[in-house]
Amino acid sequence: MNPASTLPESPVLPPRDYQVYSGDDLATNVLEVAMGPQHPSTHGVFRMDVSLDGETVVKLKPVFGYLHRNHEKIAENVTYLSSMPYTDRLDYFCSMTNNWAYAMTVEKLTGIAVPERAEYIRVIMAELTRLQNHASLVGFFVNDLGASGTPLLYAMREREHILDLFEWASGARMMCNYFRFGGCRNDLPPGWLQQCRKVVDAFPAFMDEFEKLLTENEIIISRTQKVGILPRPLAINAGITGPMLRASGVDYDIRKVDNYGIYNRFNFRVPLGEVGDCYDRFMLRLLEMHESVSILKQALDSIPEGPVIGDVKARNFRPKVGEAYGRIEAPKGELGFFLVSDGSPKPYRYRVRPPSLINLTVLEDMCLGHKIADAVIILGSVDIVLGEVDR
Amino acid sequence: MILNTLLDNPDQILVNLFHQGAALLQACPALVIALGILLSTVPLVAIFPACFAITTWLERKGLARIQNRIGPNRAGWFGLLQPMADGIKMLLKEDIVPQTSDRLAHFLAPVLLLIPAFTVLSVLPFSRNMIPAAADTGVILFFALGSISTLPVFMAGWSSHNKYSLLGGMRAIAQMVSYEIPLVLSTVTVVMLTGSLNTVKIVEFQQVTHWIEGSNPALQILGQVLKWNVFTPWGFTGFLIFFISSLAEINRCPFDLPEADSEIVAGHLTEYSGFKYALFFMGEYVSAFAISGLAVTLFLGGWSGPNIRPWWSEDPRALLIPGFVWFFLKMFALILIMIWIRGTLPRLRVDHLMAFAWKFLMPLALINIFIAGAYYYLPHWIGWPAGLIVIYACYEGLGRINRRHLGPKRIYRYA
Amino acid sequence: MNIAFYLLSALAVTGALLAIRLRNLVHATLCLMFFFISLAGMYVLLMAEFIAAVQILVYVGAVGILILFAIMLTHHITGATRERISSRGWLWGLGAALAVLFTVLLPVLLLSVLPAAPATPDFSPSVRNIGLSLMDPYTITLQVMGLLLTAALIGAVAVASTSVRPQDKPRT
Amino acid sequence: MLGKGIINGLTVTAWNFFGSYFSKSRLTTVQYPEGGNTVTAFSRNIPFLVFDDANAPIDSLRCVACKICEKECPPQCIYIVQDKDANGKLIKSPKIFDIDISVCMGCQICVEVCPFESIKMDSHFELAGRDRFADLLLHREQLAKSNDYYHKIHPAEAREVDDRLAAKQKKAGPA
Repeated sequence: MNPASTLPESPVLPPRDYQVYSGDDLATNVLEVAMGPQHPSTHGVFRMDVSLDGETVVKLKPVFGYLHRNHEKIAENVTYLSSMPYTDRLDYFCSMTNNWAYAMTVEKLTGIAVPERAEYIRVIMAELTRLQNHASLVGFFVNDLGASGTPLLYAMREREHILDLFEWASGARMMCNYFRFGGCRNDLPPGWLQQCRKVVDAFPAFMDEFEKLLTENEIIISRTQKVGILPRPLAINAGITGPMLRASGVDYDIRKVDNYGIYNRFNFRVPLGEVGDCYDRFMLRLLEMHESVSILKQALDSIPEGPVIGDVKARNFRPKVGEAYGRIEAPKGELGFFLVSDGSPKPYRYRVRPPSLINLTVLEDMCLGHKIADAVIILGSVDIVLGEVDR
Repeated sequence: MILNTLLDNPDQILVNLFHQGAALLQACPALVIALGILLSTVPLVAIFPACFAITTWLERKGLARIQNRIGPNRAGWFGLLQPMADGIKMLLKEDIVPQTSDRLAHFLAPVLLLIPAFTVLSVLPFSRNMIPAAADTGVILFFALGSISTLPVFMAGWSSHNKYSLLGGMRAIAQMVSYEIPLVLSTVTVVMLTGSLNTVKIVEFQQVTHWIEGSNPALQILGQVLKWNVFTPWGFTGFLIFFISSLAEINRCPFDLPEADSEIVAGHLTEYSGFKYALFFMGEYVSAFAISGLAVTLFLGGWSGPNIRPWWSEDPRALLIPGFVWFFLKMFALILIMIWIRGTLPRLRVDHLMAFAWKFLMPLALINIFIAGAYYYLPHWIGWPAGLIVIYACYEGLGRINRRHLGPKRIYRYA
Repeated sequence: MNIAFYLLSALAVTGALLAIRLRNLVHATLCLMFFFISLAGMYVLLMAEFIAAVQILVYVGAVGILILFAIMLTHHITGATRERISSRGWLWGLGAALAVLFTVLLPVLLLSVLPAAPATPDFSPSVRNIGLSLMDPYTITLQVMGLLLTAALIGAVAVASTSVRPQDKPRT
Repeated sequence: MLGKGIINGLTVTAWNFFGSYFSKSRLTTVQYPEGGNTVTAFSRNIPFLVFDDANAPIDSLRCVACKICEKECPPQCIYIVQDKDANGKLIKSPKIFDIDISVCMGCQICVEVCPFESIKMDSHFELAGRDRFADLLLHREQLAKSNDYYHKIHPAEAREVDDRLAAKQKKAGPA
């Protein structure tokens, strides 16, 4: 099914050459504002050099790199296993999906088999991560709109339940470091599945309350609809992935395209937006949370017993020479790992494809012509985490 | 002898005490005038900062409970000493004045904000014959002094020579000037029907005096409550427009654009720290009290509340509970609603703010004036329903006109 | 009562003088508004509360703020910079002012016959009377003033809106 | 109705306001110093060295100073110096075993790669110290904790480790 043709063409934006009107009498000069690394709503150390004509954004240059920790070079001097804890620090909101992407790439490189129960655990952990990431993202997004933290704290309250589950299973709330090549580090403790079932059953009640608070709110509607429109051709050419791409109407979800792990055993739907503005991206994440809850319910029903990890040597683990690229549908988009191994216990090349960074490249196209208040919420709707952007 | 006159009508205790005091100082009239002035200004300057302290505690606890947190509970019992802790902290904080800033304007801004905030309180009738300045042009004086508060906000924004505060200052000017029109227009209806600008007369207009002085206690209570302006169609819309515009006048959410903390750091308050920031904070809260006090006077019947006559006194106008109790109760109810709204609604964008004021609130207020006029001449049983229908029609019509660009409700397909 | 009058007039005069002499335009405007407020104080002394309130509302609330708004938002004219018109000729200015005072103002003041006692104060100044008089003898002037003000308003909007070219309009 | 969304939102916040007084599921704040134990069975913070009999802690350390964990540790925060006996021959126990807990990120890699089950993760998290360098560099004495302490914090895991050690002991014993 050709995604581009079926949907109505979203409005194409006029060319980007927005000049300041310097007519004869009322020329206003452009105000250069650096919404700098130290700013309440840039989701971490990220700077936007905005030049304003009055309140309207005329030019916007994103500047990042403040959180660059040289993750890929370090990974080249450390064994495969030792760089697993560092993947938690990539996108510190969803450490489980980062671990899964890295573990999957190494399994692709070495061909290790993953037992059945471990696959189910991976799907459960990934969908739980997607729930808490989307919930806290919508909370931060509405917080940028100005609601003084109320939706954010409702989302954080639900996120706490999920983080407690992570801590119970992997030992740490955010830096889980739970997956290993060929499965998980340890089996789920007894009683974990019943508690997880309770949390998943309680989630729809929270979401109805959340949607009742936010979706029909006239102020949110008037502030986010038709704001930061990302046209479909621009989204495809700029390599945008994840909820941002689907909000513009392109049907591309790696869980359906690659069918990695055991996603083909669960039936779930992929929501699509029409116009691709902030409101669509905001609604997309709420709808995806519903889908994740249905996946979790199916996975929790059919998780088998059995071993959790194959027989993999922890020390001097030497994969054969070769390269592999593994990718998964992380909550922010397509998170990929590219590994080149020269047979030694240390990878020759270790590359991460960060979805937030690539989704950030179109920020200026979306913000031109809008007010400064819109630039803030467009950045919020892109959902960036600086750990992943700067690596 | 003094005791039974005091007890004769309990709600006038403070007023009678003042008269007794004045009688003692009969010797030289200057002292009596001095006592009069003192008694009308000192309570204002004492009570309202205390209310400010209580409200900061209420706001933090209320917002916390809305967000399922506990709120401050470490400073004192249930966190009640938190406002004092904040005050001391503000005093100890270093007062940084940016070097390139315009010193005089930077210093004057908080002072100029407090002057209108406190002088405006002199016009509000706190209880029967307990009004600091019984001005015949009460309401106009209120708006005249209230409009001065636009200046210090912009002075703060401009004088700190900081891009964010300049943006905040400009937004403040645009917002305050354009929300004054609906504010004044919504009071026109009340003034028109009361026939006077004097706030005391406005409150008396909302009381059915012959019922109050009658014998039947039920009628007494009804007499004090039933005739509030808010229970008439034009009064209810007037109250809504007044309340929404007052939210904009004092920069409270959802109109807190001048100090929008997610966009322009702290707006015009970015370069303020220490006690000047606390003064700005107090100025904002006291003007919130003042404007909700006026809302209570105009629409919620000022100091009249369900009150019974003490059985032991034969003076028909005596009431048991003093008027100012009702006045402060209603005022704090409005403040709680403001806190509730602050916990829920996001912020408006600048051009929506303008469009909302000029294209929605002002036409609605104008139509409201016509309806109030018609209500005055039509008998009540026609005026009431007709007014409601017309206002609801205009409300929906204006709403639809203003939201044409948004398009239909979004439906999402699943691939 | 006249202590208040002397105090207010002293404030008014200093406000006006400072408004002229001050180097920084913003401070000058503040002193001008200070002058307006002291004028409103004098109206209160004359028992004309309505005019005092309107004076504050119109002059301080609107005119003053618009002047300040204009000064603050155009660049390099806040007077903080060096170039000021400080010609030596202020002596001549003073001389001209005194000349006008003695030749024109003083004779008029001294010779004109003022009514000894103030007019009989039967006319108690109240808003109601102002409203009624506005309605019956002066209705037409009220309507004309309304028309004039609306014309001015529309003119201002017309001037301001032409500065934004249609294609520069933001996309929303 | 125009204001329907806003009114819905207000009812939700009002519902939460009153809910936080009655229903336990809404008010989830844990007043840390007073009450609420936030540690679960598996939580891991900083490693510790296990010793078997309590009256001679340092000698009965399971650690043989093989330095595998020092090599494998991602942030390189472990420092080991092997002990020597009277006449200078290396013996199988660490003279110095330092962990710089300001660098350690609690990733548990050292526990997995240790072949002798001698280093385990502790769930004790109040580690604040006055001096940034001295207090946060734990030496062998501060790191050593008894096996029954291990049984106390991670009971299931400790039993598993003991069974494995017993099995290895039996297999190595008769041979």
